[in-house]
Amino acid sequence: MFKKLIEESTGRSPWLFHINAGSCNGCDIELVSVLTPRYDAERLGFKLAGSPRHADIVVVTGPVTKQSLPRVLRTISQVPEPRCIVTMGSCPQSGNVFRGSYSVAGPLSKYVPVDVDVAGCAPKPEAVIDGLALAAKILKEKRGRMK
Amino acid sequence: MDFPFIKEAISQLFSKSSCAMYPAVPSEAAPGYRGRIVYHPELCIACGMCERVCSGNAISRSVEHLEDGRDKITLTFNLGSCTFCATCADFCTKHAIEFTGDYHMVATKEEDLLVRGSFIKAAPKKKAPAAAKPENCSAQVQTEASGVKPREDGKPVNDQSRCVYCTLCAKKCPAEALTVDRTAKTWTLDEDKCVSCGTCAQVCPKNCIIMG
Amino acid sequence: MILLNYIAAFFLIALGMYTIVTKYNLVKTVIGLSIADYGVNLLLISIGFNPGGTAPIFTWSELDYNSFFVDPVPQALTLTSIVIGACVTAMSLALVIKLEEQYGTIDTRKIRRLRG
Amino acid sequence: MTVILEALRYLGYVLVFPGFLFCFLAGMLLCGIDRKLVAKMQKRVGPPILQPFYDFFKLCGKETIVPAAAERISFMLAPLLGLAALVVIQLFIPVFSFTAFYGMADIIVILYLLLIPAISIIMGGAASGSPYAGVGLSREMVTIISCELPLVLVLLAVAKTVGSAMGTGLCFSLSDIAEYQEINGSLITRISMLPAAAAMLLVIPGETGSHPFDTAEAETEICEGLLAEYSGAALGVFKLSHAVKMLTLSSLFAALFLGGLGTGILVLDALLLFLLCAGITAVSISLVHAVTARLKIEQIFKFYWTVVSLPALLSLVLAWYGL
Amino acid sequence: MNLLGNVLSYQHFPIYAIMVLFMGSFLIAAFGENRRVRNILALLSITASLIFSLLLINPVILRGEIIGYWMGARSIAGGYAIGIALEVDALSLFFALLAACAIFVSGVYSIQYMSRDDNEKEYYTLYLLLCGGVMGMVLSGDLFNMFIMVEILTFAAVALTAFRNTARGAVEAAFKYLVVGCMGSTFILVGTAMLYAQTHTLNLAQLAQLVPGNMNTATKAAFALLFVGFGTKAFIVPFHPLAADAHGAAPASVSVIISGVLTKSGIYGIIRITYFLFQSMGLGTMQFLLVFIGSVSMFVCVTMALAQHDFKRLLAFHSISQIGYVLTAVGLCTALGLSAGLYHAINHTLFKGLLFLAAGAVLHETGTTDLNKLGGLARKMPHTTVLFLIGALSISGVPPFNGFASKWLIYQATYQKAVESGNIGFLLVTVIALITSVLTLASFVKVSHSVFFGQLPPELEKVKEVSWGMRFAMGIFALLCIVTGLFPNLVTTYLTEPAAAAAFSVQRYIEAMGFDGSAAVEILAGSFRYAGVWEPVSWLLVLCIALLAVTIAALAGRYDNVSLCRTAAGDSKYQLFYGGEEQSFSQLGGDDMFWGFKHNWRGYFSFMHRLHSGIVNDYALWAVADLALVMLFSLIVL
Repeated sequence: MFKKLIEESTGRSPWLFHINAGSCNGCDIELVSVLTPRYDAERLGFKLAGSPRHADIVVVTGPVTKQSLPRVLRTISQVPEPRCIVTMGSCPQSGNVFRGSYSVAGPLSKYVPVDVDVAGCAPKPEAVIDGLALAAKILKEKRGRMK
Repeated sequence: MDFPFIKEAISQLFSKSSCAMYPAVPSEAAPGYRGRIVYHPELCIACGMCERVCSGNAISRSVEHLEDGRDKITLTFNLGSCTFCATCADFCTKHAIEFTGDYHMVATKEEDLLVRGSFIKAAPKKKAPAAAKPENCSAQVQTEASGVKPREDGKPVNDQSRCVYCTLCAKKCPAEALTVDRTAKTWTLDEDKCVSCGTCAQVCPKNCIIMG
Repeated sequence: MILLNYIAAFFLIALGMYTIVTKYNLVKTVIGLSIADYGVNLLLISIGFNPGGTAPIFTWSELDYNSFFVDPVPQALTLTSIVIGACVTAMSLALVIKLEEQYGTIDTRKIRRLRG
Repeated sequence: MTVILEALRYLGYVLVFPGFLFCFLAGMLLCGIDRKLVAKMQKRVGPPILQPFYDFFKLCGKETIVPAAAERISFMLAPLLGLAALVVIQLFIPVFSFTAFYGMADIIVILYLLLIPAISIIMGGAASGSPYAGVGLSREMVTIISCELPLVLVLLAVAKTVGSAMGTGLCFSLSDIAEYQEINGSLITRISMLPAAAAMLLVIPGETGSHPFDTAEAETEICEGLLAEYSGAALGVFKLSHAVKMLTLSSLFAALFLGGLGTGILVLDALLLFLLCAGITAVSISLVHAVTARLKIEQIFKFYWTVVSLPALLSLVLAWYGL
Repeated sequence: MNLLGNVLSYQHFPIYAIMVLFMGSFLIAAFGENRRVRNILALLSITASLIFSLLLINPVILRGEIIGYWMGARSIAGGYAIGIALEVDALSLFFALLAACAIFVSGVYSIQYMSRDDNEKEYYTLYLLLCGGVMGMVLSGDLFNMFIMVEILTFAAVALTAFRNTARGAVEAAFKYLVVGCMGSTFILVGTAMLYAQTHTLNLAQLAQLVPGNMNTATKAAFALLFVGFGTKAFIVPFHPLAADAHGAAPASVSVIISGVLTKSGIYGIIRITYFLFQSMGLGTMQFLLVFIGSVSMFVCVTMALAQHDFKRLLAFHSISQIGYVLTAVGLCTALGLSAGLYHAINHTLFKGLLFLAAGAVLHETGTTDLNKLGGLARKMPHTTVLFLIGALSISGVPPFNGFASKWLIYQATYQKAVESGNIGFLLVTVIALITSVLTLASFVKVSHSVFFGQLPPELEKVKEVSWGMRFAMGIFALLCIVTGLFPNLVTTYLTEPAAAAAFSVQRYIEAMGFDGSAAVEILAGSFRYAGVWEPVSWLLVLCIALLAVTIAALAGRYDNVSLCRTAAGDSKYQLFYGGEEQSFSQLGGDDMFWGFKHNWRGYFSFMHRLHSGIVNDYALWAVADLALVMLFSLIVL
């Protein structure tokens, strides 16, 4: 029963950690706007955590530049299990307009398994909420699979 | 040290929240919002313009040669690479690309973010061998015959019967010598400005500009 | 007569303190300590002084209530104090030598690594 | 037999009523109410009231990572110690006429006992070795120093008021303060105590480390400061401690200023205490949270040593002259 | 048989307790070439001294006797004391016990701590001389003897401060201490001389009989001289910079004696002159003097400590801050206050000893005490860390350790004094004491972060735990810290209250030596009741139950199922979060840690920094100015 409780809670209280991997800030602003009174993601239990150790969901924005790649990977590895990786915007999924640049190492999925992609440039807050809700669901499943 | 907004805070305690209750209450994107791409393969002529103008390299075209000699042309729009600038839709003369207000572009697999469409196009007319059908041949000749002759001064000339008025030549013309009106379907060359560089002929997707 | 002793004693003590406070030379500081010490010695010996008293050296049978002698206790105190004064001087001069070795100066204004 | 029953009764106090179960439920609910109210005041919908429970249980199910640079035992023991110390404080705070452990600690002791959770969180943060925790502990300590002066003044004012009324000069015992209020009505009805109560209301968010005095755990500047390296269940226990601390401080406020409202029936009293705590939390934590932006650490110090201390001092002076 | 019984009579124990130390010192100087002989001699003499002091508990504290002991059987002739006397009442014995305990533990610690130094023979000679001086001073019944002992201990302390003369600032500290300490001794000697000139006696009991009825300008000036002289020994403001220099530079085992015992002997001297010799504590103004100096010491030194970045120097400033507590409580002149002050004196000796020993352990293993160069030692020296934390929590007054028990009494004492006297100033003292306590906590948070927690600098990777002997010595102090914290009633009943009662029964003190004490000014100690309640044992029991419950619940919830770094270093999952950067060493500066606090008081801090200039002339000037002020004060009010 306790396990069930934990599993249920995991889906209801996903905390985010946001990594900017060279983003133009468009997605970052949209992510913040998700937490504003207009969209208020807190009513679904989302919260922006300050440290990767607290986070359940890692939101990566930006095309993962060569400079940021080791930092992104290190930070992601520091997130405790179960964790979920969400790429936000087109950049981390493909590189978008920066693809082929000498400084871009992306896409992110080359290095870590990505759970949810939220497309858009930048995605609308509603889309972000959709993506995060999907991530929360995946998180719950992952928790259910854990011992 | 003073605390502003106390009154507001207390009054808001008893007023309705200003939240958009999104997942419960669906919300429409604002008019003009460019969301998920819808591709109409039946309108497409596979001119490739969209592919060229796409800054995010989101559009790819694949050609599958069918057994009956025709080609199955598939255009793939990767939403995960798209910047939603709508240049492709702008350039599409056939209006085969459409940006909708649908913003639910969330996927767990990369596959889900691909918009695909394919159509079957007759195989391109190859230079007929000797035993080719005469009417076909004549048609080919006709088109070429109806085409304009190259000018002698080296400046470009446009075969307006084939031109789609995509304006790419005008955009690329370094001397700004070309004016293309899409609605009036005119193609005019300012001969004074033209430098005979041949850029327009190079970029023309329909290869209907001929340099002298 | 004895008042002059007291005045001199306190003057010496004050002079010693003045030297310690105002002189920036370590050796002068040591001299100041010594001067103050001499002042104290003078004070002590003056306290024990009885005008006309004899030296306080008696055998047990000589001592009666009529014998008049200077107070022996301050003399003992003074002896002790002189010894201590000598120790102070010796020790502080030893420290001055060490300080000069380490800091290369005997100016108190430059010997201030420990501050704040 | 009676000894065993007595022991069981006290064990019940520790585990159930003013102790763990009550602290857990009431603290978490208070935390939920606080979050909901802040959201309401900011025109948001806010999380469900039960959100803190979700957070806690989720954290219980997460992996707990101990960094290689951390001192493992202190790192893992610190949250438990902080929680236990807080629950013990709760045992000493009277619920109107009922005190679980009578005659063991007075308000000066409680002032110091309140330091133990703070020390444990500082110890845990320091043991993690993170430089963010280093900055956090420095800020946490300055916040404690800031809150100490007004809190001391408030407690001394209360001690003087009750003491001079009871004829003993001064009275540090919480049970005596509760008893005095049973007879003479709540202290907040006295004019001299009003500034002290106001000061105490402003001390509560500082002591609990709520917004805008949460510089020590500023998530955007120093990555949650002291908690930067905590994850999983250990973090959950710290979150629980934070919730219990809200309960402890607001019930301390209730015990100091709002005594004498009890009905004498324990269940009703507990409910009433919870409601009072919710009200105190709403005013002192949620309202202040909703209308302010996070202060800088030197502003916190200045704020507490001037704006908050002055009313407390005024109250003390008034109490001194017997008003 | 009779002779043996006579020799073993407890009447002789005080002189034995002093003499074994001096004998040990001389024997080591003579025969101490061999390391083993030296250690055995030192251990024997400190153990014997401790045993003799402990054996005196029964007659003096439990049975309430006052031992008056005439050296060489010369007692009173013609109504005047001509012999040298020892007089042991509960107050003297209290301080002697304190000294004996600290000397014993510190001696045990020295054996391994000093093993890396050369000149160990000289060290033990001086060490035992210092201890003997302290013992002699607190047990003496003769003002001039007190002066001699003060000189001996000052000398030994100066020599020991400069013992590691290659260490940074050691000789400098010794010289400053020598100059100002000798000025203080001179003041004491002049004061003694002036009192002798007025009363023709040096015996404390007889002075107590004669001085209060014989107040004139000379005795008033003598009071000021003696007060300032003993103030120098107690390092109260304005002599605190010397404490910082001397404690910081001396070897840790000596710092324990200087800070834990030598300062106490200064406090003892102040109590003797104010309560006994001049019997002036009944005066509100005299109480004001002590409480004022105590509060200023308390607050100034704790703020100075916040600005330090050297472990031992910081501890030294705290030492004076705690002495401020003791002096404040003593100055209240109530039974509760004196008892609280003496209780704090015990506690200060214990926890400050523990802290200095821990600092010494750190210095011994790492070779530095600079907070900015240390860090993360908890994983290398776990036992030292636990012992240090006990000391740090004790000094910060965190329950249930002993610092809290005595501070709790001090708050009550000051507040009750405020209520009883109707003087709102004492209330301010309560508030200052409480704030000082939390500032103390702050600076020990700083130390524990900078030294034991935080990050381990790469150059300290090879540090090991200190040897068992040093841990044992620290363990004794830690155990005593916990015991005195958990059983405050025992301590107050069996140690501090008899000592406090002795301070209030001047008549008995005088009469014990055979003088007429009927004229003694009796200060009514008054009865007291605690305004609050504090039951450390029950509290600890409840805390343990609560902790047990939490732990069981946590273990049931698989709290211990943590993910540890099992592989070699380099797994990024177990690195610290540095904003994504690779883990590297970045320690927080120790001296500027509480920026938010210091920023608001930057004027005060920079003023203080300029004031503590490190120039010996300035400190001498402070001493003279202090003397002038106190003399003016005493001429006016006495």
